[in-house]
Amino acid sequence: MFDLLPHLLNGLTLGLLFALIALGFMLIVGLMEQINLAHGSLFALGAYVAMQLTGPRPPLPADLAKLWLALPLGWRYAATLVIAPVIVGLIGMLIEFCMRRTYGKDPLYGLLLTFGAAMVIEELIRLVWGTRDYVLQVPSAINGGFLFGDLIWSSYRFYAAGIAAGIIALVWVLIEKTSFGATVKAGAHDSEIVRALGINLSRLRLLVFVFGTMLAAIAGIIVAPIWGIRPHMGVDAVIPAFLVIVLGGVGSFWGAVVAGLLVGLCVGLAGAYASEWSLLSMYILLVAVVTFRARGLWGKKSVLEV
Amino acid sequence: MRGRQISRRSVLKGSLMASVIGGTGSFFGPWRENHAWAQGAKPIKLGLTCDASGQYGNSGQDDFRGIKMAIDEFNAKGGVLGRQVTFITADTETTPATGSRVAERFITREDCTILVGALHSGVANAITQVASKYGVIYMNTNSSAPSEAGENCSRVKFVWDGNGTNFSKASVKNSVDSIGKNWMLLTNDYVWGHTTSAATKAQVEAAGGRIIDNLLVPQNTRDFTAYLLKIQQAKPDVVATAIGGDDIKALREQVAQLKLDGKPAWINNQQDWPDVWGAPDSLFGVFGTTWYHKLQLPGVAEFVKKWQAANKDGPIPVPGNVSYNGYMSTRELLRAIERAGSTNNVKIIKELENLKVSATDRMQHFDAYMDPVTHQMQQTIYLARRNAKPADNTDLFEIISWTEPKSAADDAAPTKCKLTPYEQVPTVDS
Amino acid sequence: MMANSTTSSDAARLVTPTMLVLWLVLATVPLWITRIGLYPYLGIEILIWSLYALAFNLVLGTAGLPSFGHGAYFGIGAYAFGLCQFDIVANLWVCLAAAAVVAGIAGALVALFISHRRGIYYAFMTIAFGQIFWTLAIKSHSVTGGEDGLLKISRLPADFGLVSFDLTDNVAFYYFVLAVFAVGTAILWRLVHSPYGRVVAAIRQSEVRAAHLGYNVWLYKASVFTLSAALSGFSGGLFAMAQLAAFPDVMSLHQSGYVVMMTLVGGGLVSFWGPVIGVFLFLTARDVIGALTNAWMLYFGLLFMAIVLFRPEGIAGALSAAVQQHSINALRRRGTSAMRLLVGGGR
Amino acid sequence: MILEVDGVDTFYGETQALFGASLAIEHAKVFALLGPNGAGKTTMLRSILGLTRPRRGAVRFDGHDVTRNPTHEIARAGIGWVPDDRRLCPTLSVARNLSIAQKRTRFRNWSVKEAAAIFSPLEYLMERDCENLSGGEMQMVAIARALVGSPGLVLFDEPSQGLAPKIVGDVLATILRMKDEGIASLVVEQNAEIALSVADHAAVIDRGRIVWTGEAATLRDDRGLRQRLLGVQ
Repeated sequence: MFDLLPHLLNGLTLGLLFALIALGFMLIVGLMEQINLAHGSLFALGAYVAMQLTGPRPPLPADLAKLWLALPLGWRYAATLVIAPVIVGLIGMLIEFCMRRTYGKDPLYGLLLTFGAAMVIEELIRLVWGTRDYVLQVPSAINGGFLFGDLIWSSYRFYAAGIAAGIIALVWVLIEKTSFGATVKAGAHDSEIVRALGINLSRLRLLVFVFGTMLAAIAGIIVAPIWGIRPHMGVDAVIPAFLVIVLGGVGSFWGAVVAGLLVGLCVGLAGAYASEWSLLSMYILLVAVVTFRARGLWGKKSVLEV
Repeated sequence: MRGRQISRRSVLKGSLMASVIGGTGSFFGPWRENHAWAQGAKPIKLGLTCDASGQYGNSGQDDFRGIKMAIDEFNAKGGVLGRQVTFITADTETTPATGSRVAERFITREDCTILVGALHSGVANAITQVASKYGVIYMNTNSSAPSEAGENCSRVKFVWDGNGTNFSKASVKNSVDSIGKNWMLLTNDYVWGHTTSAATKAQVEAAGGRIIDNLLVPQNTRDFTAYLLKIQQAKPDVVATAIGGDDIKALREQVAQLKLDGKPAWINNQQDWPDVWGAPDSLFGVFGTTWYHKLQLPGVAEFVKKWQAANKDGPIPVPGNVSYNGYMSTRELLRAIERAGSTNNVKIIKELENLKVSATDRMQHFDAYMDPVTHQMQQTIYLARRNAKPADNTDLFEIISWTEPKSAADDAAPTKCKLTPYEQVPTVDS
Repeated sequence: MMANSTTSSDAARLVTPTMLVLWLVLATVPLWITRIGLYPYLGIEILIWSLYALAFNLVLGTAGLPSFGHGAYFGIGAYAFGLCQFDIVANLWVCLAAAAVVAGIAGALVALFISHRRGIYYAFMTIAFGQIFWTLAIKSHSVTGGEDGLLKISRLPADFGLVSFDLTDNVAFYYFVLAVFAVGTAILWRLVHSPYGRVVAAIRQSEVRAAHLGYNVWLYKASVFTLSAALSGFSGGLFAMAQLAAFPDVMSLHQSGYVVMMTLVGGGLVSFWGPVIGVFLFLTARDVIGALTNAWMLYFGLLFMAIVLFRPEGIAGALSAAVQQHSINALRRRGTSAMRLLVGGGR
Repeated sequence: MILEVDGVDTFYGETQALFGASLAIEHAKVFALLGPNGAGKTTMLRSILGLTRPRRGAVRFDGHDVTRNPTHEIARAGIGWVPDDRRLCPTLSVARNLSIAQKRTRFRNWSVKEAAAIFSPLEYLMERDCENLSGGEMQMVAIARALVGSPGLVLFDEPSQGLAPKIVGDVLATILRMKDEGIASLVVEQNAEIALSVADHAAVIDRGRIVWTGEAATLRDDRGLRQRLLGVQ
């Protein structure tokens, strides 16, 4: 039993990270009925931009760079956590502008478009930063390990899980507790009526999409110190994101969160007790759940079903 | 069927026929470079099958830099047999199916008579199959699965990297004696991982140690916390890893963050320089390599300078084992052509099979030789660990031992490798 | 949709004029392919992938079911072909049949789980199953050779009892694949335009309406998926012959994605021949661009985006629109009856 | 005139649904648009709102041409809409459905509280999700939603549809109440009697054409005319 506890804890922290990775994807699928296949590439881009900003050669004029580098790493990191998603959000904005032509058509077109965008972003990453790996530096306060119950744990992991929980809470407040969230939900449900209520739907969609891409970028920044940074890292993110959404059910916020935790627990426990099955276990979990619950745990009927 | 007229014995004849069927052969289409060769000497064209994207995109490009350097050196000296050496390269995407197609293109469309470059064993196998169909020589520069020189060996393929068995033989016995007998294995759940771990296991047991657990890690694992916890719970003396690709990079990060390096001791397989360079702070444990740019041997410093001059502002500041293997294999290939005095494939193969390179020439501690039975280069195997007192920011390794080729040789390989007889190799000449 | 672009007389035919022209053009490919800077092997891959994409489009275009893990069946077919050759009997026909049957069984198994789904959940489930098959292919390396691949698969001779053709040469194999492709396209054409195909197309329009008309929607969805998987597996068997090996990568999400993209780019949603156009464009461009630059992904990404932005109906759609426009203008201008024939031939 | 529709042609794809349709609504007056099912009544509302854009003709609201404006700007100018199927967001509470519709215009601005006060039961339903409301309650929310948008004109699409007679009475009372507050209404109805009971002016539409327009009282009192225009009721 005591052997099991660390693995449960590990599974939960892992689950929070999975939920964080899926969050931006979930927003765009749930609120815009668009599958954003570029989610993974934007995730990677977030990590790269953050690495560039916190690294020794920030993309700034020499004087500013000196000032910036004089700041302690902790400050730079904290600032980056805000700046990098904004930069990635601008790319998201570009994608949304292209995406507009697919609204109201077969969702396959949005898929094709974002697949193309994903390829372009990955190749641009390779052109700008090369094929090598990078490391995202994190402040020493959240780095290293600590001893707990005879085992060494990674501090960063708990920090990451904490941030993930915080961001999940923030997104929840935004969607469930603000008028903006309500408008977005209404827009997803019935786009005509929100327009007839005087709401600028294109701006609303733009905001949601950009917000989704910013969340992808944040997930990239948070996960990068664990996974490492490389051009094709996005693929590693987009698949779990998919999985979490389907498991939780399209359009369900808590579905995604619970599914993320479930997947984390499943992978974590399988890693300890049936290690070779750990990655496969999440697919088996998905098939098992979706066989009995057609729309995932809390999924609703979606426009994308037709 | 018209195609049956084309002889399968010779690529050259085949492509000639194709152009005869197609007309005069003078029109080469919009993409074909159409040179008039000076003095009628047609260049020797190499096809460089280097990954530029996918898991080994980074290493593939480092491989390419070494290969290109050797080609440039020969061309600066006036080429080989008085002919220039040219090349073409295309992204093999770390995908075997692409490797296959690229190899077909290079051989049948670009008239390459030799292929060079490999990281991923699947891609290398795909290329090998196409190459051996046409009898085209293939330099497997950096794919280090033991099977490359075992069951998947080929008469036309030469393997230039040390493999998992070589590294285990160099590292295990010593570690069992000096560190402890309880070993745990961390094995990537695919062929390379399994064969590498099997080699380690055999060595551990032969040295009187025992394997207390073998954790199989699925490919594409990014989070190793579950395994690290499990290892801490099991408390082995030594953990031997056979984790490759992007997975080992993630593992390195995570072990480094926890500072788990030390208790237990970690024995890793070969760490490729392009992978290390991206995350130098995460090096941990003891690991293998075939070459290091700060070896205290004659010629190394000059080589590094030349390499740097050729790759100014490149993503990696110094050559590592991957670039080294690319360079060495290409250089020895071109030398073999010179010695053979011919570009006939079987003649070159025979030259390479009898290849012996002195320690000085290889910039390693011991003389190296090509094993004629397995086609694997038998070379010095180095063990290294993270350098606590680096001389500069590229000085990441501390070399702790070097093992001579014979002591690190994979004894099982010759029984697994069956090379096709020369007579069955299609003739290739350029 | 598909019915719009074909007249009823064509739909009833076994071999349409378009088909015949295509086959004839393809039959001349080995004569000139090297002259335009390409090579016969590429022709082989294009034909095999075309057949695969057509099989895939049975699910995506005809039935409107988004299957994003179709590479699994292609890959399973390749493995089945190799294993049959090694462990059962080295006979081309038996092993190609085995490739189709094994992939069909895998497809049927998956169809059991997914056929009551639609849209996004259907898509996601196909991805999950695709990933499972892919992971298993890498994991069961004692059977599949794992990432090393199932090697040393040979191009078995095409034995017709009296005569036997050796297929080891690329040009010979090209003609064999072309013959198979011709039969395959004829069968698929008939299938799509059969009563069965029309029910499947009706399901694409509206599952509810089809169910009200008394069709067992589940059974149709499951059978069309199984059929498509079997044909994909068959193409996979051919691919194993082409590559002399079977590798797990064709089963990955990325590679499964490519066949979707090829089909969409070509215009598979509006035209029977769309997937073939897409495959031709994709593979040729990738080969040529790949030889020129390592950054081929950039150009393809931009191409996909451009297609969505400017020609969402795909190349086939754009072509047929252009032909129709041209014919109509011509008719308006001259009003000759000869031009009517052109409209007929513009399909 | 608060709204003038001038010779509007509207199409669905290639099918024409309105043929040169015109109507004019005075400030703070109730206008009834009558006609059988499929005559083009809903299309008229959609044309006014720009949801289905007219190919020809003009829509002027409060003196400004809004024919080419995007829907949300037309709404922001002060046109409210009560669709026939209510179209509330089922997963949101009543309060949220109202709050997202709130906006300020140059007409009288309504708070959620004021709008809810018109229908007394609404105050107790504020926190309930809209999917759990009865048909009558939904209609009240839909009207309140139009009100909090501070409109100068509200378009009612079949307001009596599927409602109990008592509730229909409440709805009509509300329309009159809004008239007192200076809000004009365009009531589209199949049921002429109901609409005419509150209307000041009326028009009859048939197969996309306005076939009669005039005082509501004329139509209300002239049974023969009504029968000729609208068939037996």
